Amino acid sequence: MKQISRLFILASVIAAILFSSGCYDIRELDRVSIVTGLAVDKAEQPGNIELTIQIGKAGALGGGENVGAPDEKPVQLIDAVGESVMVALESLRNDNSRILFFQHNQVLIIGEDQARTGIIPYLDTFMRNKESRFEVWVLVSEGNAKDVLETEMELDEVSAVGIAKMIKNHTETSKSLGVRLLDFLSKITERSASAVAPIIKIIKEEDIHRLSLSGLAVFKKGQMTGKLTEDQSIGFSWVMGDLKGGNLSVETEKGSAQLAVMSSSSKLKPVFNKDRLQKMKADITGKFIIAELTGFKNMKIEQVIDLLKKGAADSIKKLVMDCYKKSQQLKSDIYGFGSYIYKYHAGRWKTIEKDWDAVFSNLALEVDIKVDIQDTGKTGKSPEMEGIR
Amino acid sequence: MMLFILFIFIVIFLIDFPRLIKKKQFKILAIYCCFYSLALVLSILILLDIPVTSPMVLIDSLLKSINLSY
Amino acid sequence: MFNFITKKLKYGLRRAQESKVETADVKSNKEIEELPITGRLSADLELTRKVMGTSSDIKIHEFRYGTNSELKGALIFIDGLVNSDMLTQGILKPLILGKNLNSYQKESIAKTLDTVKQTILCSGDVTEKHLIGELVESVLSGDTAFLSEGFDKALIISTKGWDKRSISEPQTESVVRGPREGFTENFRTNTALLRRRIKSPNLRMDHLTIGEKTDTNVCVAYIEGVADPGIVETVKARLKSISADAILDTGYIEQYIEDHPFSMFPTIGYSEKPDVVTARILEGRVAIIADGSPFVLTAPMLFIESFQSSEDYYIRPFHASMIRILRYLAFFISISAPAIFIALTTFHQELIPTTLLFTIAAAREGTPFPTFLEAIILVFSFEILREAGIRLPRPVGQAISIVGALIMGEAAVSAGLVGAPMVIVVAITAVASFAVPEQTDSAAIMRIILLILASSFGGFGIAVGFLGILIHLASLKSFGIPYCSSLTFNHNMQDSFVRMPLWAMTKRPKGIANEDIIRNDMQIPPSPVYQPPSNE
Amino acid sequence: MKVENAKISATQFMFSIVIFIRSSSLLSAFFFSITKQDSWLIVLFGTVVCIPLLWVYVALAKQYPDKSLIQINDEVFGRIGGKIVSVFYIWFFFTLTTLNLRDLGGFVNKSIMILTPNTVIISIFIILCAWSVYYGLEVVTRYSIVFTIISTAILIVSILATFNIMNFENFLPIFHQPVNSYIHGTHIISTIPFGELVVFLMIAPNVEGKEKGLAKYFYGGFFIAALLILLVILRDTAVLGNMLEFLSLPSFEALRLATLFETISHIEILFAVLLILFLFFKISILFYTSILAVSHFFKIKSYRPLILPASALIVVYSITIFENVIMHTTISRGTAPFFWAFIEMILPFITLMVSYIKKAIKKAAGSSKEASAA
Repeated sequence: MKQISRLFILASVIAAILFSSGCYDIRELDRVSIVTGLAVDKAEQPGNIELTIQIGKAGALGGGENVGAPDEKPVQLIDAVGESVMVALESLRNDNSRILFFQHNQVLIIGEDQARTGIIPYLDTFMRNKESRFEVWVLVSEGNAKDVLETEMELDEVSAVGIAKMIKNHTETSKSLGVRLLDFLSKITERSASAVAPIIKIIKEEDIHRLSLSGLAVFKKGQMTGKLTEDQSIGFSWVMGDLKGGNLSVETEKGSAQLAVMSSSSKLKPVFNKDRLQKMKADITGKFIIAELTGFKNMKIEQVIDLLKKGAADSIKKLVMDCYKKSQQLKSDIYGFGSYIYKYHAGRWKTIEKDWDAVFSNLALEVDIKVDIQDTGKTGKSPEMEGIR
Repeated sequence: MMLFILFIFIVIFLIDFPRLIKKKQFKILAIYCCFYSLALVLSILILLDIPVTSPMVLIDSLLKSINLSY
Repeated sequence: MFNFITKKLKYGLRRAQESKVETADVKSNKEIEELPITGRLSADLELTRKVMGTSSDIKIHEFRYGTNSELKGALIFIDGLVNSDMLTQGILKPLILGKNLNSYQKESIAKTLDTVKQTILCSGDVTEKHLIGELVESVLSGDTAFLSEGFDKALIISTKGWDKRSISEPQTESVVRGPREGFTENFRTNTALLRRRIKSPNLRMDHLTIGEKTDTNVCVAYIEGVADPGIVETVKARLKSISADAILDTGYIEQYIEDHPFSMFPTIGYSEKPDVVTARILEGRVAIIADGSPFVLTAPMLFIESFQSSEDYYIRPFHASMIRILRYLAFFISISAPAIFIALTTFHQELIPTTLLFTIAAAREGTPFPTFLEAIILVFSFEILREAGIRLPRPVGQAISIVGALIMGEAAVSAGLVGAPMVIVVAITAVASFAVPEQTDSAAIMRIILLILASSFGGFGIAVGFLGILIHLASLKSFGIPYCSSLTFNHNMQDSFVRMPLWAMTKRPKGIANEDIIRNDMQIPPSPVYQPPSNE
Repeated sequence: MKVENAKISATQFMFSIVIFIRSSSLLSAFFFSITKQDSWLIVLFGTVVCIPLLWVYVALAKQYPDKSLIQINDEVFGRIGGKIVSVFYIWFFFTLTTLNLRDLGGFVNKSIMILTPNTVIISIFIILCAWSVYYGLEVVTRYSIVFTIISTAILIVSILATFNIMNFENFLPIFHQPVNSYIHGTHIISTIPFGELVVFLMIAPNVEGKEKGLAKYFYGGFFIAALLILLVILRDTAVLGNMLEFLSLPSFEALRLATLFETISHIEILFAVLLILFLFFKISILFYTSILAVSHFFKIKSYRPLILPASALIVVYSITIFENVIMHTTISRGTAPFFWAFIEMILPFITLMVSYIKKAIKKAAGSSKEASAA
């Protein structure tokens, strides 16, 4: 019996430790409000920011048959003002019955005016907080970010989740470039200290408001310096070499065509003469499929393809140079030429680093483009071309 | 908290002490007591939150004095 | 090693006390049993009646035999245990009608006894007994005793033949493919079933009797040369050391001789199917068959065995391996599914995809209980349902468990007492726990331990729980062989996670069998030989 | 006592080395902030530096096949000298156990259970390790093979999962760090994960078949572990790039970004459970060696009764050793490597040299005796 009683004491000790110290971290789901979207705006008082948090109401969203009243809004918006994100959050805590849960935050939207004044101090909280995740999508909103979170989307009850889906689809067809918090932060902290983020704006038609992604916002050292239009952002993607979709319109004197982009790749090469950076060379190759042909009266398909190749090269060059000019205007090296030089030619970078802005703003970019049209879709010839009587 | 710690120490004491005495292994008993008392003293010091200098800090200052550190 | 010694101490102690108590009140009975058979028939019968008492089924039939029936004899047997037509045809008829006794009658009494034994009694198994005790013992186990005036020895004729249950398919281990024969309660049938399968002469069946009151005969079956002599000796020694008054089922024996009485894992395997027991004996294990119980124990059992079902070896290897991996998965799910669900919903919500999180949160909205309590309620109600399903007679049992699960689950969810996802999780656990029949009891205990750990420490608690189980498993030994040896890739891996094709499994499990490791050295896959029809 | 000569097979010994080294590498945040994107070079340098170190350990083990480190000290340095050296080792083993426990507490606190106090996690874990040590060395090392196989499988899955967000430009520029940071990095890696193999000198006597030469297994385990660490660091650098030096738990963050088939996106819990398994393994080996060292030091028969008081001492020691996490990282990055180097490299080296000298003297004395006898 001696052995059994000894075992029993040991077991009771372990059980005592377990229970008395357990249940610290318990967070019952019905005492938690799930944050799905975050918006940072410039508050009226100078120096303060207005933090808007979008919370998904579980009751209204849950599947199964116990969905709440039909007209109940699935999403609840709460906002608070404070000098920093943490201060704003604290003020939120005391008037909110539930604990805020950031793990499922999908989207971080920064208002344009706040972006222009600078966002670096506010990003630190998102890096440091244990609950924040790095794959949150970063967006800049035209006007107030608060209104973006307020607008409802027909397909998805929770608009933040909807926006996340929209960004994912757009990045796949590279209509615009989705930027995650990690890429944004790493670009900003890199040598060339400039990054891009997609812009989201509200299109107001009579009573319904629609959200749409258009163009990229350019940041330099944490401050927004300007905007790139749709075409400019496509030019930017050409140089970065990660264009996976979308189509390119080509005009030639004989006719015009739309080429669907299959894939693209680009190599950057700085050209030095006697360790002074003379120009950057970017050779871009693109693979296309002809999506649409108009004109090219009675010509052979081979001639059409040659024409299209030249035309495509010119239009890509136009796009790229147009975007490059704009970035030079804004003095922000969004292509990461600086960090590229640092990586591959660390020695030379030390000399250029000091006046990199000046060097970049009048650095010549020489682009040579190789176009490869792989396929003409189902039909070889278009109706207007030769051979049709 | 204090009660809790004391409870644990008493239980540890209860489990092992009688058995060791019965088996009359006094050498093990000696080591057992020194571990036990060291742990008890340290825990009481912590509870009364008297700052305890840890050996690592001593070594750190020692090595820093002969500037053998990064 | 440590608790082995204390067990020995306790037995010694208890045996000493018992022997003192025993002799106090039954002195007379013990004394009589030592008396030799005197030869005066009436006195001997009087003594046996004294010992056996006058219960209705003990029959003492006195008759006269010999040429002109001048010799007086008596038959003692227990009605029901004895095969009556064998009694009449084999013994009574030749004795009474047999005529050629007269020539020897005169010379000497012993001569007549031998002639009766050799010539007249037509029964294969006749032995002589001197003491009353032996006579009583053999009568109680179903033989007939023949006493005669003037013989100072009793002839014991084996006439065992009571009506026993016919060999039928065992309920517990039903199989789609493979023999369907199951062991029965009758001792001889069970040993015969084994003999029929292993015809090799060195299949040894050593006989013992255990239990003061029931004296059940138990046999240890193993193959000489394959089984490790060490294990055989330990099994026998442990069986001899059992000092229980009754052995009604091999379950008793299992609890007396197992290595770790305090562990929740069974270290002795049991089975109701002769082909399973034969397979294990061939692998070098020792089987223990007890009279009156259809379950046969197989001594050193490894954790892996509970995941091997006999069917795995009868179907082709790929499907068998897939099912075996599925069994491991099911066992893992049946232990940790509720714990993981609690850890995810109350501690690490970030691991659940967003949309799913909303459905779970919605389901949790109305329920009053915290998730942990909800889980405990459901797990226990499932256990009660399972127990009810088994205890009730077969048709009703099936209905209860299905109806119970459906209605209770449905009602609880619609009444908002319990969240729907939790019911689903517990249902999956229930289904998964049936996949590994031998380990259902240990799985039930582990499930609750992990549940409590998960609700107090979440993911960390589960990790600690699993480590605890692994440690406990590693510390267990079954008859000296590490319990989870093949789980940790130490011994040959041919049959644990994946079943290699039969022709590739050439070695017996290393730890268990000691000699004759190589079963058959045919490593190459069987190439079908096409024998053309010989039509000259 | 039966437990004393618990035999473990040579392969178990090798794989327990692999797990032992890998578990400390999973918290490889130490030298990431120093050498940023060249950390994988540090691993190579560390392996090269540690080869002679391993040679010293193997030589010592071969010299005294069935003696643990403490007994070797007694034999080589005589009674008093041996005792002093052994005190260093015992203190070193206890501190390593405590530091690893604090690492575990810190990791669990940071990643999974934010509110639970550190001491609770540590005391639960020490109970678990004490229980496994109670059953002896055999139980702990039995699982080494299974753990290694599972861990390599998970490592490969994690590499595949994070493959699409890897960007191989993050490795550039190579060799553009101040030389001092390379030395510092190599120093850290050769003392924290690799140097701790001195612990295995305590376990070497219990290995079966050590006559056939322990070197093959010692080196084998070491190189497998080095390769696995290299893979981990390559993955983290490729995924995180220049964000490396900001994060305190790089591997954890890297896995948070991993998405597998879109739905299973958060596999960092897999990483957390894996780390807990590894650290359990490492801490129970360390705990076992420290108690074994004490029992060899005092030459007592069985170490089992010591387990409970030792675990109580360790829990308390882990509270007092450092006030907070920052002190933990600064000291273990700043000065600890030097002291560890002293204990892990210099002391065994001296022991080996002294033992060679002693053998030479004995041989000389022996030969002179034969000369005088003949």
